[in-house]
Amino acid sequence: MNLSTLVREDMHALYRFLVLTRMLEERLETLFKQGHIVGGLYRSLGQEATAVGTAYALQDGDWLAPSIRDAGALYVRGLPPIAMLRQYTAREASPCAGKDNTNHFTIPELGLLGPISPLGTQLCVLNGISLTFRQRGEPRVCMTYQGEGASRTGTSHEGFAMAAALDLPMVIVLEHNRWSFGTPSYRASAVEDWADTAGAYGLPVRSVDGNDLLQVYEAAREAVERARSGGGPGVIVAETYRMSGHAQHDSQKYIPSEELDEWRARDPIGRFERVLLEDGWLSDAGLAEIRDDVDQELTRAVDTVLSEPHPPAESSRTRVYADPRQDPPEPWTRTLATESEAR
Amino acid sequence: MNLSTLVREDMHALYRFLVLTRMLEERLETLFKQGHIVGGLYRSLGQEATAVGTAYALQDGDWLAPSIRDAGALYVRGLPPIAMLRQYTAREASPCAGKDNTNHFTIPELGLLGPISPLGTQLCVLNGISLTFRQRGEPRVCMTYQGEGASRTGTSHEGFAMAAALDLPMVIVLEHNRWSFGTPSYRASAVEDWADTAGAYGLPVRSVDGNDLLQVYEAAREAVERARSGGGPGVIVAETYRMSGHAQHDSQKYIPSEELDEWRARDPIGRFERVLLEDGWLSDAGLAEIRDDVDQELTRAVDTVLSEPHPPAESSRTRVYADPRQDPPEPWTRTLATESEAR
Amino acid sequence: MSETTYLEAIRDAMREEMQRDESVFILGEDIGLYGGAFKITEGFLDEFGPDRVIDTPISEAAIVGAAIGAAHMGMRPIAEMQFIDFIAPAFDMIVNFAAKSRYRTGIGAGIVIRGPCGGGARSGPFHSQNVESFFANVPGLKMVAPATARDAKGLLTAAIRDPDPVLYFEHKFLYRRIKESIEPGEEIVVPLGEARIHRPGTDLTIVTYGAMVWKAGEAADRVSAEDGSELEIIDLRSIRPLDIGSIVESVRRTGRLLVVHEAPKFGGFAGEITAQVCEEAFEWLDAPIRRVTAMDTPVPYAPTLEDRYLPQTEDIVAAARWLLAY
Amino acid sequence: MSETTYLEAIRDAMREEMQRDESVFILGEDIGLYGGAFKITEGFLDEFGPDRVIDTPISEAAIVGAAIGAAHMGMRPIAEMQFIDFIAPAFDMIVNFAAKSRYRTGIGAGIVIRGPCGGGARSGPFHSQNVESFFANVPGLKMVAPATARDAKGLLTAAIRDPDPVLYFEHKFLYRRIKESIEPGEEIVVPLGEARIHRPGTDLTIVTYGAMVWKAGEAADRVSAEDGSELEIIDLRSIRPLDIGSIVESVRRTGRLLVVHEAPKFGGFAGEITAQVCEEAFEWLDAPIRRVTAMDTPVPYAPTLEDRYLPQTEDIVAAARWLLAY
Ligand SMILES: Cc1ncc(C[n+]2csc(CCOP(=O)(O)OP(=O)(O)O)c2C)c(N)n1
Ligand SMILES: Cc1ncc(C[n+]2csc(CCOP(=O)(O)OP(=O)(O)O)c2C)c(N)n1
Ligand SMILES: [Mg+2]
Ligand SMILES: [Mg+2]
Repeated sequence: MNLSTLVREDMHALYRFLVLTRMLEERLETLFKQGHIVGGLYRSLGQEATAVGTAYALQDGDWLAPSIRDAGALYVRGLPPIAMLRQYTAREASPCAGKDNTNHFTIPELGLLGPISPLGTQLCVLNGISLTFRQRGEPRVCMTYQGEGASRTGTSHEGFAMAAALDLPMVIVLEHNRWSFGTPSYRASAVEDWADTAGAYGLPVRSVDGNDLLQVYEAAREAVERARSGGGPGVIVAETYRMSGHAQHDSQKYIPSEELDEWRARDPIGRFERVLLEDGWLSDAGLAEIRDDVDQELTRAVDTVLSEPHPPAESSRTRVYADPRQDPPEPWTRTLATESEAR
Repeated sequence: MNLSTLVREDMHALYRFLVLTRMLEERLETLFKQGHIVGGLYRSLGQEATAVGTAYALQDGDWLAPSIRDAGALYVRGLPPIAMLRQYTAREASPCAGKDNTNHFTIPELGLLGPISPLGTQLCVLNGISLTFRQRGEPRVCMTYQGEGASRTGTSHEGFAMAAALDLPMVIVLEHNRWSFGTPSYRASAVEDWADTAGAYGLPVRSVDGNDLLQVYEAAREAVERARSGGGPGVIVAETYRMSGHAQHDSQKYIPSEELDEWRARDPIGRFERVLLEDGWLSDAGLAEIRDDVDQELTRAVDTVLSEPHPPAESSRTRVYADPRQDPPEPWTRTLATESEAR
Repeated sequence: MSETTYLEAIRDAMREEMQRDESVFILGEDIGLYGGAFKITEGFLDEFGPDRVIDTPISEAAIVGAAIGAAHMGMRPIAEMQFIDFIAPAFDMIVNFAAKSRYRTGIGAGIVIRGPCGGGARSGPFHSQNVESFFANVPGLKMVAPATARDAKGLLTAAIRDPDPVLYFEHKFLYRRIKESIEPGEEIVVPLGEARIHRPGTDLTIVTYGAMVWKAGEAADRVSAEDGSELEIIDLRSIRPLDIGSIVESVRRTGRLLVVHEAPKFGGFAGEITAQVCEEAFEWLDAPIRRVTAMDTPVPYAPTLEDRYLPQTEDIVAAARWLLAY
Repeated sequence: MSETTYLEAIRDAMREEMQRDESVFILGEDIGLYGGAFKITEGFLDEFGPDRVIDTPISEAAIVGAAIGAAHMGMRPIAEMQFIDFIAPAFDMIVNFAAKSRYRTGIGAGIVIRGPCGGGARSGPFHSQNVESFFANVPGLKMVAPATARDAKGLLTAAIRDPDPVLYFEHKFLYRRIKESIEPGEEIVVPLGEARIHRPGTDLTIVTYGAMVWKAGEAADRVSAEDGSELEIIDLRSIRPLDIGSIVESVRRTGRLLVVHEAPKFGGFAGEITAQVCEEAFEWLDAPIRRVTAMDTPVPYAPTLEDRYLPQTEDIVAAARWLLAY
């Protein structure tokens, strides 16, 4: 494995991103239970290494389009954790100004393309971004993610096929986490080795242990470099496991507990901690210091966010079109009310 | 190759289907030039063996869903050639009663599910038919076709994946004929070996020379038997070539003439004739007799069809819903006209 | 008599039809092992087995396609969209295959496509839409949208038995909020295409459907209590076929029409109702036909925004007063 | 001055915008090597190269998706649907991604999706549809449908420059039948949302768009010659935004409105026009608003059937006379 480029700062940063991802989601769970989050809440528990490791292989100017379970990738790309808290709690200052939730935001300055709910769409849109890189002759790369469930959508297929046909600088990470909502992947498909799916597009593919941060990083780096140097798209299959329910409301009771136990033993954060300790990158105290630091940052962030306002009702009708004059007017029934008050 | 089941009558019948397919299309071309066909006209020139050979592996009670270039399969399933002439010339007695054209008809008695224009849809619908076979415990099989171009549609992907996930008794023939409309398949995809596409679904696959009737038949028989005995879906990749333009209006001038010459030498009818002659199934005179017989049948059929009426205008508003009372009324402007005439 | 929620009524309609008729089956995402995103099909897998309660891949087009094929063979499939928003990837299959099948070939596609629609549940732009207008201009389809538990059961039963493709829009906001007395096992069939007078009245006709029936009801109560005017509420139940006869009859009595729906205004289904009433009751109109609808934007996530986006009881009250004063 | 067909006007708009602005490019099926199913992009591959004239797989969702992504980066993509009917597989991408992008994230999707629509060419149920109503209820989209060669050029130029997603419906029946004098290289920009008075009149307003403008014209000529009444024809050009101001101004003058479109009636766009006029010009109406449209069926193939299906000049004449006599 060629990790020669990773230095001590990288190892610390990677660890920080892992624990940030997990601890922030724990905060979100609390906020959800407290009623501060009224929409769906999705966790990436157990899959943090895939998101963090792949995104770490990108550079400034690259673009990344996360699936719902790739929160870690967003922090690697520079998303301030507070933005995620604002987004879920529908604050006016959230990336979507309260108009959409979860990680559905697009932030050009960070090279982030948000997903929308209909699965598979985002891959197709990211193709267009990477196409522009090629049209402009810029050595920039796009990376995106896809659950194995989402890979069954027609839209996802068209996205893979288009990336391949146009030979775009794309890295597509297929996250095989064994479940799609309440259905095990073996039940909703006959695929045995998900790496075979790349064959349908004539794309190079590499399978990795998605819970092994450094293995993930290495595969991503290889694919990113190939794409950057004009070698076209590549697929990474990350073998991992969804350790939480599909969303907050899902008790996960349909999952055999042995399966959970088995995968708990492969927890990506625990495994990376052992690497850090064994290879002397960090001491136990060093690990704790990072965790504490993240914890304090999150406490401050949560306090700040909860004191911030929700978007004003009037903003519900703005930003439909580029020209504000084309946005819809206040409904006539409300203008009536205002008029009669004025009288 | 296990062809032990094919006897002399089969060999004669197969030859007849091949020449019927080609000669009927030649008649259609003439009818088109004479203005009797006002809609699109698609040929299967050079691909007749794939359609005929695969369909011949089915039994009564099976269903077949052809793509636009599988006319031969329809005759094998028992479609009277005159039905095709009626359909293209929009006769009242056509399978679609003039409401749709080309091979867009569904004829349950023959086990025929017609395509619609949006590619990929038909495969998904055929899945439902094979699902019903399984639900009812009937050992019946479905077969369908797909151009390599169509295989890039999301809908087609969902169809493949659903067939695989539900383990349906389906045989899917991927016709790699090098072109999709005016675009060569290497230009619109990065796939090198189309057999690899089956991997995306975990399906067994077999590639054949689509211009070799007996090879096609043998592969189809194997896949049909597997499906019939509960072995689930299978894919056949038929390597062939579209020897005509996409449709009548397409001059095909974008196709390199060497490519056409190369494939003309592999003409499936000529090749099958050589087999018939060399293996003593038929003499030159026997071949000629079959061709003459088909020619006469077609002459009679064309004469009949051209004397038949087009559908009456009033029928344009019928059959939208099962209950005729729910069909739309005559437009008010036409009722007005009738009323004022009546006055 | 037991109290049955709107959600239970949907479940009962399916279960009872599946018990009555072997050819009825369900397919969709997470409906079997998991019992459905809203637990509507909980227990179905055990009761009916995996060949009649089919967990599919995430493939809405293939789900609807398989339903069409099974219907061609005489089965009566129910295709669940996890949220009705996800009908969009199946649009081609519905509009081009299902809707046109009978007309083109003589072979119908008697399928039901059902799924949770509508806002108010803080579900954001992709889990809150109302999609009827996407399909309103497509001959061959039928569409229903129940407002009550009895209608939820009766329309679904009728839809399952109908030989044509029916889109069944169940409003997620009503799932557990609406209850009604329904005898267990009681067979209810609400014929498609028959509207229901939800509240009789003499001064103004409100035509609406789905969750808005209840907001219209609140508005009518307020106007009655505060102003003494009586609003008649017609709950369409079926969007297509449209029971224009009942609407026209009412408008000819009241002389005033307000159309209320939850989808945005521009290009929404209120236009069709307006046009038909204009054609058939123009001389009886004492005031312009007006609309109360959601705003012409996507459905926003934040409660402050969604509340402003959605048509509210006060909007209906204001519109009714404006029309009555006209 | 040279005579430019409607089809050439579309070609010229794209070519000239591509020459003017490097960020304009086209993607679609068979548009490069083959030059497009209707040869609209013939010669483009040679002139602009494969990075600006992109032959794609048969993947309408991916085509529109790629256009959206490129637009996010500041490009101005034009996505061709080989026939507008094939917009159906891209429905999800258009309605859920393109239309809602700006509202949700602040980042717009300034793309053009264009393709041949409409009947009369004997192309059967899947190559003849009019799809505007599928998208009419989707905030965030714009839609245009030119009737003349100048407008074909001017609306396409404006659509390409527009920062929002625009669906551009070109009527295949007009491709080679309509000609107009346009100076080669003449820059024409027809602002989106501005209707055009195709024929001034005093007695009745006809609102229409696309190919029906010409049938309305024929009808108006006949009614003028035979009855002496003058019909005013408003060619919408833009379906959304809708120039309701021009419509209302005309209806207030004539007192009578006939809406004509080629799509089927039920749930068609005429409903929206009717509703808005009802809201804004009710007091000026001397007769009910009426519609002339195609029948509520799929588009049939046989000429006998298609002719019956489509709204014809005689229908418009009959409707106009009915309204004038009202
Ligand atoms: C087109 C579409 N259909 C259905 C859904 C509802 N849905 C959301 S997530 C999900 C499961 C996704 O599974 P997978 O892709 O494996 O991702 P994972 O949740 O395992 O990370 C489903 C069915 C959707 N978002 N989009
Ligand atoms: C969804 C969709 N998009 C576009 C078309 C237009 N179209 C019809 S046939 C065709 C090419 C098909 O190529 P292929 O599948 O390889 O079949 P072949 O013609 O080679 O037999 C295209 C683009 C269509 N029918 N459906
Ligand atoms: Mg998964
Ligand atoms: Mg092909």
